[in-house]
Amino acid sequence: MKRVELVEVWEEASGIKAFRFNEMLNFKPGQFIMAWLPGIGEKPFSLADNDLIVVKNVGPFTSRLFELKEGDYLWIRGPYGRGFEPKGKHIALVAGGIGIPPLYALAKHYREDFEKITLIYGARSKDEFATLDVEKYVDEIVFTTDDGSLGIKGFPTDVLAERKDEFEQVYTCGPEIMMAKVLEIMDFKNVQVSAERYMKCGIGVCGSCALGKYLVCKDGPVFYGEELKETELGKFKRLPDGRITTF
Amino acid sequence: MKRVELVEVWEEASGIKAFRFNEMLNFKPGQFIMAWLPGIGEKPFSLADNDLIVVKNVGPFTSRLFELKEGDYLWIRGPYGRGFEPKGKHIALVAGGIGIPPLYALAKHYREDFEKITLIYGARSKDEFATLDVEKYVDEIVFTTDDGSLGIKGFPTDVLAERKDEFEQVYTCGPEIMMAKVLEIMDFKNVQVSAERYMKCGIGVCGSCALGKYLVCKDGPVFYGEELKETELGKFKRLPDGRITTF
Amino acid sequence: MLSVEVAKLKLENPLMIASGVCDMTPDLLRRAHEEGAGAAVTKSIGIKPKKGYDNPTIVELPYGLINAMGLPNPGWEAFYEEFINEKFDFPIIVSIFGGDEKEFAFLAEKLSDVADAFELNLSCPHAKGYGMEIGQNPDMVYRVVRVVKDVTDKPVIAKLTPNIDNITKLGLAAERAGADAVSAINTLKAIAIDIYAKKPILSNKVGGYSGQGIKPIALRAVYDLAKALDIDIIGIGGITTWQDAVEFLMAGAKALQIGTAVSLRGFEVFGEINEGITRFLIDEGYNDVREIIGIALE
Amino acid sequence: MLSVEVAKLKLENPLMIASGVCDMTPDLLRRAHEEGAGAAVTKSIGIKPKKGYDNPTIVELPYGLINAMGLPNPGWEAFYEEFINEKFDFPIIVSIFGGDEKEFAFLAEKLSDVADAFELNLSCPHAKGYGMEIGQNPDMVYRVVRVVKDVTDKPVIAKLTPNIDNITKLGLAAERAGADAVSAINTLKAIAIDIYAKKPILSNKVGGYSGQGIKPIALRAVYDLAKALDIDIIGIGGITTWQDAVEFLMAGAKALQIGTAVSLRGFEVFGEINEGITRFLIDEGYNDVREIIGIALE
Repeated sequence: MKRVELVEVWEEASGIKAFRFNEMLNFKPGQFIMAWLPGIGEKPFSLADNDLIVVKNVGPFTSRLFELKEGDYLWIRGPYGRGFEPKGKHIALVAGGIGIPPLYALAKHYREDFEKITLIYGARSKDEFATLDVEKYVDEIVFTTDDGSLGIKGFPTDVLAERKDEFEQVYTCGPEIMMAKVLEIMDFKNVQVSAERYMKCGIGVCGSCALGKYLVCKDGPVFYGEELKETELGKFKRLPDGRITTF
Repeated sequence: MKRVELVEVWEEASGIKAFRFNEMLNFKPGQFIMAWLPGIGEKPFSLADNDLIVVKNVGPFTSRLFELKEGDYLWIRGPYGRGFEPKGKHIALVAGGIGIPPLYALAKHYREDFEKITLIYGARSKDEFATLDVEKYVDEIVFTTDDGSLGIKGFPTDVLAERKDEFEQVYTCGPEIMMAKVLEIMDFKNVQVSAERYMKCGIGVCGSCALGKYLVCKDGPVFYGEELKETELGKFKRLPDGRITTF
Repeated sequence: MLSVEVAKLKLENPLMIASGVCDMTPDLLRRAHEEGAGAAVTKSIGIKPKKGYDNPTIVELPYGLINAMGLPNPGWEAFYEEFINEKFDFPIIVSIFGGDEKEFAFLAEKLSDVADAFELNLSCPHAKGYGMEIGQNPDMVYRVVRVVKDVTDKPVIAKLTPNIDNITKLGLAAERAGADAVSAINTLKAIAIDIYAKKPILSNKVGGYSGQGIKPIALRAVYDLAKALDIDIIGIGGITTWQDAVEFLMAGAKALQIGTAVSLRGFEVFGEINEGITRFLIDEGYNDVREIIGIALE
Repeated sequence: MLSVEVAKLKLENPLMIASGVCDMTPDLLRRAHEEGAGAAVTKSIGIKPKKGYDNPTIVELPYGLINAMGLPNPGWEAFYEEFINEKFDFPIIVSIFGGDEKEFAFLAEKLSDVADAFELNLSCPHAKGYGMEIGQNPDMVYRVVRVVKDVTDKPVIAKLTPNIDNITKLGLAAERAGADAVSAINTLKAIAIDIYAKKPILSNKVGGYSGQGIKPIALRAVYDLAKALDIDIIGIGGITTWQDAVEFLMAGAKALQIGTAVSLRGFEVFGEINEGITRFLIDEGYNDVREIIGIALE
């Protein structure tokens, strides 16, 4: 557990803030940290950069996080987990909503490994895109919105379904239903998925984040499509108490 | 605690055996190891070489050790403590009885650091000299015996007293009375002494081996003459229970 | 060479995955077995679903972990429904916990069809015990084991706490009550404070300490128990390397549970430890792991 | 900035050298003080000279030590004779041990002239306790503290064992009996086996575990005691770095004893920890170490 100071905090999109801290972590895109606010709680966040998390306000913890200003402290541990592996020349990043941070990190840190990066990024409406400076690291951006307020009206998977043959590898992060759709479109091949499950320890002890025979915190969060074929991804997940629940 | 196998065992002198084991320790001449015989006991021994101890049979532990043959096991930990520091060009090694092993190690391992090494080595009689192949590493050997059966009849300190101006540094190990005499002759200057005290832990916990404000196991066993000026060396020592006793 | 029989269960090897570690689902239990565990202990199951404590629930130390998960579990019904449809080709030991002997008996009765054996997690606070745990009271240990033995034919393992003056009195109570084995040790009472937050790190403030740092204490518990008891002993506590495993076997453990090391070294730890034990046995001239069990007690 | 008053003793800083560690002689106690200890606790003194157990008396672990020294000490008479002629410019806390309350009272009376305070080492087997230690029985703790308080005006510190279900009951017993402070924790029951010798390493077979590995347990003991007691608490157990020291202070310890770390890091450890605490206090905006004592208890 390490205390870090917030050196930059800004609103990146509606209900989405970015927090930059004074510690350059040695990380692999796709890896996450656990962030602790003493007295409040501790949650996992994908790293968007060595020193950056991008957070959507979704509950009590993030509400308190959103109150923090530059100069305030955050406690972190990590980075943890398995990150993305750069593969393919022309690749697609398929992001849904707040699934963007690890894909941003991938584009920025592995830019040189690819010939062409196409970002397909969907959100509900135009003010919900946390694009940061992603345009510097990708060659093409296709926005989709549920309400048609920006880009194509529809889902990122609509775009992927149409253009899938262009891409040698697809990297995806976002709502599980979307990622399941990506896997279906790609027939589980040439896909790397950043999965999410309820996470307690973050280090492979408690097993809360079970996904098939894997632990999201240790074996993931990034999985190859093939690994997920036999798992419940897109079908069910577990509550914090371990009971099965559907989406 | 590491198990080692004895690869060579030989009688080096009357009542003195040498034990070579199958592990080359990284050591500094003057350092010691703790040797354990399960069910019997554990005692400290100065290293004569990376893989060698030379032992005088003085009690129950060494009696059992003397029964061991090549192929038998010994358990060791260490090396521990502060070793000798090579200083001076013409040096004297003043050895009394079973004080020879660390001085042998010094001659062998620091040969190149010195221009001339004079070994002054005393024992009770001629069959008690554990010389090993020390003649290869020293330039001059002066033997003394209590009974005159070899070399000069008398003590090594008699020789030192006469020739002390020849030596830029004197290294000594042997009976405490002899080492106290060496310190007196040299006025505590230019002397390195390998001291001995009753030792339990060997690693600076129990304090059994107190010598002045020092611990023989950690601050020593090698001390500079000056450090010993204020201590009880040659005056008294402590029993295993901590009570003071004279020599 | 490695097969053992412990608490009437036949195991391919002496290793088990410990309760509460990567054992939330049938798939994870199977993975532990595939990677080399001879048996698996499930997460501790109680009467009602329980989501456990809020995060932070874990503190990483250089030589172990402190956790306060709060016994998250789906409750016996959901657990039963999920496990009754599963087949396993290795023993499944179901860990159960309750607030008194009646709850333990209830759970053992309901879950006997999905359990090859039960491990009793006695770490719950004792309702009438002023903050004491059930497992810290030899009489309660006796009563819980007794009632569970009465309602099930499955072997019963009592998991003992080290937070006690003398663990053998707990072991003797379990033995008198008819336990088939004891497992020792559960975690040690511990805490960690963040000096910059100036607060305990865990949301529950205090927690249980596991991992390498508790190994010498766990080994002592096993050694003392093995001297005092006739029933089988399952060693737990900081077993990380094959050398650790051999130490526990020599101290009298017939089987071993691995927990924290799975987090540190991955599921591969089971295979590595089994390999190490096998190599050791061969090098030292033994034909069977049972030859070294308790050898250091003489 | 670092001075504290604990058990009615005024200390330049909160650090003490723990009993049994490099404290055989007046010269060693002085060296600990020169290197930065605010006070020194002597080796534990008993009725008769005692040479202790045969070697091996210590096992080195990656995260601590297991020792079974067997309370070597010169006996009260030789100790008195040596110490009555010595002058110290820092508090000397004389550790005493006995087999029953009468021995403790005898020792405290005889040694009052050479002690600025007494620490009661309650780790001896209790004569009537079937292998239990005096310190594991709250009634015995009460009686020993009581009789010692009766015969001496010097402050009395009861050193508590962690080998108990709940250390606060020992602390409360000591407090009720009039102890000026408790120190916690003594070592934990442990063992180490050499897998090639197939035997326990220590000549006494079992021993007491100290060092970094026990820090989370010791910190918990201090935290629990600080919540329950009004008298001063002296923290002991694996304190190795200044961060450890700060954790113990925040958990409610008014002073700290350093033992195993002296072996690991040399006598310099006292100066390093004092420096670290000072730097921390300045960086975090405190003026006095007392401001952080118990701050994590809220």
